Amino acid sequence: MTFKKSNEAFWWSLFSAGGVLSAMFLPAFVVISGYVLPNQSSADPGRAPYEHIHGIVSWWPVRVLLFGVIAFTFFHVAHRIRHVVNDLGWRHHTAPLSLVCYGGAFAGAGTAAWLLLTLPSVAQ
Amino acid sequence: MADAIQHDILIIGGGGAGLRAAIAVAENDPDLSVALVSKVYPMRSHTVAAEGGAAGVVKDNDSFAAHCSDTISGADWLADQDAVEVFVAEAPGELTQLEHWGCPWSREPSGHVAVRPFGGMEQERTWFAADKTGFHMLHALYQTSLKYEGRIRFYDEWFATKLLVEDGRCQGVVAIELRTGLMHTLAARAVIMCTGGAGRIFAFTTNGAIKTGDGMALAYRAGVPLKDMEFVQYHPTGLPGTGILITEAARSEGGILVNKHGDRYLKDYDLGSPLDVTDPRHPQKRAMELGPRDRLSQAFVKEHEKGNTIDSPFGDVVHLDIRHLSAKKIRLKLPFVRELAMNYAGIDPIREPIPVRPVVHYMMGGIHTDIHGATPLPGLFAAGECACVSINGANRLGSNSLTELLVFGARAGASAAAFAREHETVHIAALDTQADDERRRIREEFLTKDGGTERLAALRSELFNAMEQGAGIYRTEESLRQTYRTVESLHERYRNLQIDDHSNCYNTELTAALELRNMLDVAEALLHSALERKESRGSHQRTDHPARDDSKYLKHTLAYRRDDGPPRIKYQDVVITKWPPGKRVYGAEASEAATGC
Amino acid sequence: MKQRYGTPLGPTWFLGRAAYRRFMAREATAFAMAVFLVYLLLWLRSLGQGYTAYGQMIELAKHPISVFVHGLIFGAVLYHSATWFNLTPKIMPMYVAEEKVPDFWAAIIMGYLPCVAVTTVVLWAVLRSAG
Amino acid sequence: MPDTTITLDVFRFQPDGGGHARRSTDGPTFKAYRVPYHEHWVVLDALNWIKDELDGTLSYRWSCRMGVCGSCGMMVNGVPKLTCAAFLKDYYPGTIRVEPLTYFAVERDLIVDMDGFLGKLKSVKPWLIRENEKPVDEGEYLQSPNELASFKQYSMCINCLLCYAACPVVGAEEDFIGPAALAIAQRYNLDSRDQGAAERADALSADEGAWGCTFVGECSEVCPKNVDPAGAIQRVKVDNVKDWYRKLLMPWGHR
Repeated sequence: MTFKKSNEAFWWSLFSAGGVLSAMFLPAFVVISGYVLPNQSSADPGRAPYEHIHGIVSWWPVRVLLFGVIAFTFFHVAHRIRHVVNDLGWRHHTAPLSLVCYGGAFAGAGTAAWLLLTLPSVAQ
Repeated sequence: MADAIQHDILIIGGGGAGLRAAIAVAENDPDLSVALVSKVYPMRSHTVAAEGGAAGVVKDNDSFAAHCSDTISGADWLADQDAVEVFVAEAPGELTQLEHWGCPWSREPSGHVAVRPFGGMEQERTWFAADKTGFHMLHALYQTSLKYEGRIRFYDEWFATKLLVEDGRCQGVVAIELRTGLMHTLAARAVIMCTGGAGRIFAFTTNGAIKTGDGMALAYRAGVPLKDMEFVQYHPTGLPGTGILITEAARSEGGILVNKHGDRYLKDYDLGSPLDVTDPRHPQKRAMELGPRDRLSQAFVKEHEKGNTIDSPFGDVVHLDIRHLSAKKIRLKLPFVRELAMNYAGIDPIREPIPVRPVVHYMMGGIHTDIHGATPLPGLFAAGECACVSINGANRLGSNSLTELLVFGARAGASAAAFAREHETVHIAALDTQADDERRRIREEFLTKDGGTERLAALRSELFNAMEQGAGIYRTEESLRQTYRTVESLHERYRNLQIDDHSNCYNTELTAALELRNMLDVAEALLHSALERKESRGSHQRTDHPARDDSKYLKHTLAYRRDDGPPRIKYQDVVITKWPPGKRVYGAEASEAATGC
Repeated sequence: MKQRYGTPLGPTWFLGRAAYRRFMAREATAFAMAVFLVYLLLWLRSLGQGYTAYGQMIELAKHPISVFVHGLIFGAVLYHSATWFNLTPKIMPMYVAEEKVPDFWAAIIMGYLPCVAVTTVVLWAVLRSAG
Repeated sequence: MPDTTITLDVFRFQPDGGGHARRSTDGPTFKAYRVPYHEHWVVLDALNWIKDELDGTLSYRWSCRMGVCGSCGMMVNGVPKLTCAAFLKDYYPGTIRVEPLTYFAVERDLIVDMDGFLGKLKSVKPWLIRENEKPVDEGEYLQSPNELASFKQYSMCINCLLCYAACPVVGAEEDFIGPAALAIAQRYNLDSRDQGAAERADALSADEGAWGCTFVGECSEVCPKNVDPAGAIQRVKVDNVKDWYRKLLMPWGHR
């Protein structure tokens, strides 16, 4: 048998990193965005909750962390979706599929980077 | 009809011996082409089921002389001592070679190979890979053999039906390619038989379905004598019902045998006196549970006669108790024992004793060869259980057989290669003519035949039961004669056999029919050899001749097939070099010697 | 050519065995996570746009559909975390003093406990002074 | 026949029709056999009883009947099993459906074509590779019990192919090297005596190698010897990733 070289190692490494980060962080994130923040805001209609959350997110270590989680999770998601579509029968001419999946992940990661970089810091 | 296939060396059988022989040729004579013909894929061969280990002197406190003397006394002095010396001397190298080929031998903390004691052995010298030694050896050999692409050609699932002899030399075989049903002529300058034993002629055996004595029967029908066939080893610890082997390693790690009173009954059979299981000197070597297999199996029968065995749905049993070993040790050293006991006896040996009874395990006898693996038929060589060199004599010691297939597999490979270099001509046309006859015979006797009335399974089970009844652990003139008459009549009825399957692709009923013929031939040689040996020695116990008789029977039996009537029996002297025949001593005196130093 | 037996052909091949269905469910969590990532980006954008935009975003999050979708996503994310932690010891076996830690414990030590810790810290940070 | 019986629904197929013409593209046919029920019987015992007593034309492979030769793997009620270890009592009183291993070409009845597997096994070079062979008379290569333990599990594979019949990737991609062969490759890669990882890398790091695996994990579930091929394959992936980055960062390096 002869074998072709594969670059799957690269994509898989991003997938794995995203898998770990998302498994660790997303449960908390989903609870916060779906339950904590909406309920906080209704309890206190003032600016306090906004400023509090803004303060946390705009702290540079948090920006970096958020970027990591979001970017790698994008690649995790892209890799899995690519394989699911594969498994559902799309097994030939897979280049466009990969392009869409990983392209989307790059776009998502890029958007996250831009949003986090341009997020104004809290005025001291 | 397919064209004849030609190679330099033809190996029949892809188990440990066959693979070792193939690699020996491929490594040393890369110009020779090797064909490995096996009726199953090589890794299915029954070497895979060997559990306990492979003996080879490797530790400082051990010596070649000790291994020789254990083997020879274990054999009840029926082993050829020159062969034993060669075997013992080459054993460590072969086992190390296997280590270099990746066999995962169990290790000591120092990183050296670990050894365990074994029955009838004075020192720890049994190399092991947990309790799946044969499995690991076979897969290491098979996977290593894949390296020699182009030199070793595999004919997997080809079933040899006849040896082709021309010009006084064995020059090939006829073999059925099971996938297509085509019967091919395979021609070669030399042929090596490595087809394993024939335990399947008995009802209750540790042997797999494939062990039907094919190679022995092929050689026997080609005029080659079968040697010492009366010696059949019963392993003392098989699971009732299935006959699945519980390895001797269970005892060498400290397991004990007890009867229904909880008594370690072996003490009553000249096997020494028991030490408490907490005693650091337990298990004692060459004593009690670590006595030789023939004596332990015989002790079971005596206990049974005394009414001391335990009733079970599948015949009487005694208990093999390993509960006092720690759960950790059982998991580490005897995982397969536990797996087998849990699956097939429904008990966890960490908490309950294992029910066991003696079970047919190994054929000491086989195709007559010299220490080079050569048979009396030029061009035909043999190694492994199908051969009788002989190093096992009247009783093989546990863990000598795995080593034997390495040592003599390699030797047979080298001898066959040397023979092939000296005999270059192969008479293809004449072989093809012979093969045509064989093809016609098989078609007429089985595939196109109609109107036979005998069913394969019925004949086979009659053979099983007759052998069990008449040629078991204890035999008499009468029991052997009775069984011999049954086998004769089965031979007769076999002519009237009718098989259902007339197709070509994987006609497993046809192979089973051909195997039955092989088993009947082997049984015939076995029974007649046993009838003629009017003494008791090792595994051959005649209640009508209970003593060993060196004056008449310190000889190998050679059974030659005759077309009409029973085989002609001849005898050949045993080779004695340094160990004159003596009394087999186990237990008391042996342990005295051990504590003395 | 010889025909192979039982080859999965259609896109519903995985429905046949429970193990295959579990596998597909695990892989499909990616779709839920994709939706959440997009939502997260929108949320980040609103945060950057200031108090008003953020307030609108939060109002949106209170909508029952959003609550429902968050519930689905939460289930998918938990399933992803659990399967991921359970499989981690197979990828990176854990050893303590050269003894292999059983997979069950390795999953707890390498997966579940850190996850609980992370969740606690993040929630604490967010809830700290908001009340 | 004893009072209690159990029915086996057995897949039948003969390429040469046993004399009757039949194309290999014909759908499978099943034949029901009533077999005496014994608690201690395994499916293989029942098949042997059928072959001996009812129908000599039924073909299948078997030998050791103690779960170590690896011959008798079949689908039992849709799950890959060693039939010598599948007890009738676990199915009684229901009917037992016996089929050849899925994702393999069927030769006849319950016998499948193994040649593809053997080619795959050979492609990963499943033997110990050394830069310099040590002469036998210099003794063994040292290996500590822990070094042994690190690969021992993966050396337990009996080549029964149950894992292939459990793997949907095998079903979809005929060239996928598959669980057993990859686990055996990893067994050698992890062996402290072996120096052949680089030689095996081509096969292992190809799309047909470890990267074909999507970690369904069913191979490890059905493995009768607890080899855990799924785990082995993921570890091949990790090693492969390390290699990939090493080559990226240190292209001048040897490996």
